[in-house]
Amino acid sequence: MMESNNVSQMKVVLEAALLTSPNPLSLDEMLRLFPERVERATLRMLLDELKQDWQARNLNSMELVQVASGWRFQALPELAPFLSRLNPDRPHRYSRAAMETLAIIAYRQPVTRGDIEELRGVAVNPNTIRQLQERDWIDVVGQRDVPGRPSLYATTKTFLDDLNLKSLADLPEMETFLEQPFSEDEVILESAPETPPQVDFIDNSDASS
Amino acid sequence: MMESNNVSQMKVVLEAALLTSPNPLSLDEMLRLFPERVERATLRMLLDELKQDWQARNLNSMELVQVASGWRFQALPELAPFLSRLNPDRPHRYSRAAMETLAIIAYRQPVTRGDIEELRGVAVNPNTIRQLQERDWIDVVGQRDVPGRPSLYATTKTFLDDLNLKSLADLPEMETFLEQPFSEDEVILESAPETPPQVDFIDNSDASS
Amino acid sequence: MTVLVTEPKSHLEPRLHGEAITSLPHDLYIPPDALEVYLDAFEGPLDLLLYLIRKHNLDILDIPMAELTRQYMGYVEKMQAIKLELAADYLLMSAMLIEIKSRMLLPKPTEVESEDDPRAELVRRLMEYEAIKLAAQKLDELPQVGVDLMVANAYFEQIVQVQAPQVAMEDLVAAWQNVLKRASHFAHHKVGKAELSVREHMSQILRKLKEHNMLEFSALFDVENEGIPKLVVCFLAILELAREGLVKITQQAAFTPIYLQINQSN
Repeated sequence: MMESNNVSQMKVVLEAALLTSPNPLSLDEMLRLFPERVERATLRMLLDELKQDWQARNLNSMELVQVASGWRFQALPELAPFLSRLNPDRPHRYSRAAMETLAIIAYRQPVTRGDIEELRGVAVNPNTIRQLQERDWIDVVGQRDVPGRPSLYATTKTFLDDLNLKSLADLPEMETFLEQPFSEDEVILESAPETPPQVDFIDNSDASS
Repeated sequence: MMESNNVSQMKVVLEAALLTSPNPLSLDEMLRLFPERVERATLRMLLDELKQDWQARNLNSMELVQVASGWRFQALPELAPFLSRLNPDRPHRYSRAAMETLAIIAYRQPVTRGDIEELRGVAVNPNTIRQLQERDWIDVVGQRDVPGRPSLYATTKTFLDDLNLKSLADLPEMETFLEQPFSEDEVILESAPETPPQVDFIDNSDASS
Repeated sequence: MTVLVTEPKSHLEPRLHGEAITSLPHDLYIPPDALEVYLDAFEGPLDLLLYLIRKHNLDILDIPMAELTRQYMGYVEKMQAIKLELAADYLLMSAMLIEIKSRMLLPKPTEVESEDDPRAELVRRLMEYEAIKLAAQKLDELPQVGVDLMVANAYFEQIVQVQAPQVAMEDLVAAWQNVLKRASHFAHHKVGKAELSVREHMSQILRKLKEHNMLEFSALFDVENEGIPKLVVCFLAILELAREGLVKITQQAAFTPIYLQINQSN
């Protein structure tokens, strides 16, 4: 079978080998495909031809490329968005810190990082802010006019869209903690340092301007 | 991009997905490739077209086939001798004991280990069962409701896929000694002395096929 | 006998008219060292019985039990010395064969004649095993993925589509509740619907100012499309922004336009 049309048949074997191999094939590996001795130059020529054959294909899906460890067929980059839909990695969840940061920005916007830190009582990881910005759920709407001019964050339209809200007013009302009587707070306030806690962080910070 | 030439573009995406997926793709999976809604009938039509496109290729290397769990591209069988030269450490064939165990599970499923032992007349090596389970060719589908609640084994979709079968109905037909099943013992045994039936079951069954 | 040793455990070998089987000894004599190899070729007593039946051209439907038992026992005796663990299954079969043979020797009452042939169960098992054995051979002849079939497995660049986490309203509310619970230790906020929409407007106004730098006060109100409540909220937002020092409100003279701009004074 390989006799009559040797070179074409070799190309067919090469194509099948490259399409069925999950790893790039080196020239040495490809030489192993054939019982008879094949020159490396011949192989290179066949690979080039194969590459061109696929490029010349009308409505093509794959390309033959040379990478570090050899040659491989790969899907055209523009198809990746489709192919990636096959195996979406499981959506993960935001960390508690990210969710709380988001909640503060949603309910108290516009706020600075300092505001968030004050409310949560811990430093805000810059990655958390970046994560939410990359999602296009928050953005910077200005700077507060205090030393350092910290960015003011607010939620975006995308945030509303993604949570299926028409406006922030659709967020559940959250008055619960006002309901809570002072009783337990007082105890805590007593134990707080002498510097009284910043009651309303926003009001507080503007006092200077 | 998908607008102008929707169907051709879908075929390109399908081709890329099928050429890059190590597992057969089900219709449902393929539907996931496309952001827009696609009818299953459309998909089937495209797959048939794709199959024909490849068959029509001059000097072809691969074929699109349908197996139990979906569709896949595979190298034309006649190329296997070349391709197998690439990976000397291919999955080996199984021992006769393993193949007989597999055959019993395939043809008589669901069966317990006891069923297999009774049929083969020898104890089943637990390794044989494990070997087939590890290959994902058989699995436990339940327990028989008898003392000890022995596991019931059945073959998997992977088994069908790996043997290039669409369903259990595609298994080679089981041949028996005689044309008709040997259930009415009396009749046959009575007639036996007079005209000895042709015992050579192998020749017999060949003749019928 | 070296033929036996090199003979693979072929799936085809039990075929009576096949070559594999003819190389087996025609009599019962097997050198002890070869016996092990020989027995390995059998998958158990049923397999051995099938071999004997076909080797001696016995009629499976009318098995001469005396002959078959004699043949079978001959192998088993030789076997016993070497492969004791294997012999258990084989011994069981010996007992069964002898039992069948002895039952057949008993005089049968005529009326029961057609009822139970003692061999029936053995024949049934032999036939069923034979069928499976043949099926196993056929299965083994099917092309297998990885051996005879190579499936496509080309590469594609998996753009790790960073699947954004899903956030449900409840998650957000729960997070906010957490914040409030903790913040309640040192602060008391009134957070209500009205205030929230004020804050939303504050963000919106800041966005507009960021874009336009300076805007006329009236430009912030969409009087035609928004109802009174919204206009009020917008106004409150402007006041709040001013109070928080986020915007600067200027007016050159009385009754002249009021301008808002982001507070950038230092």
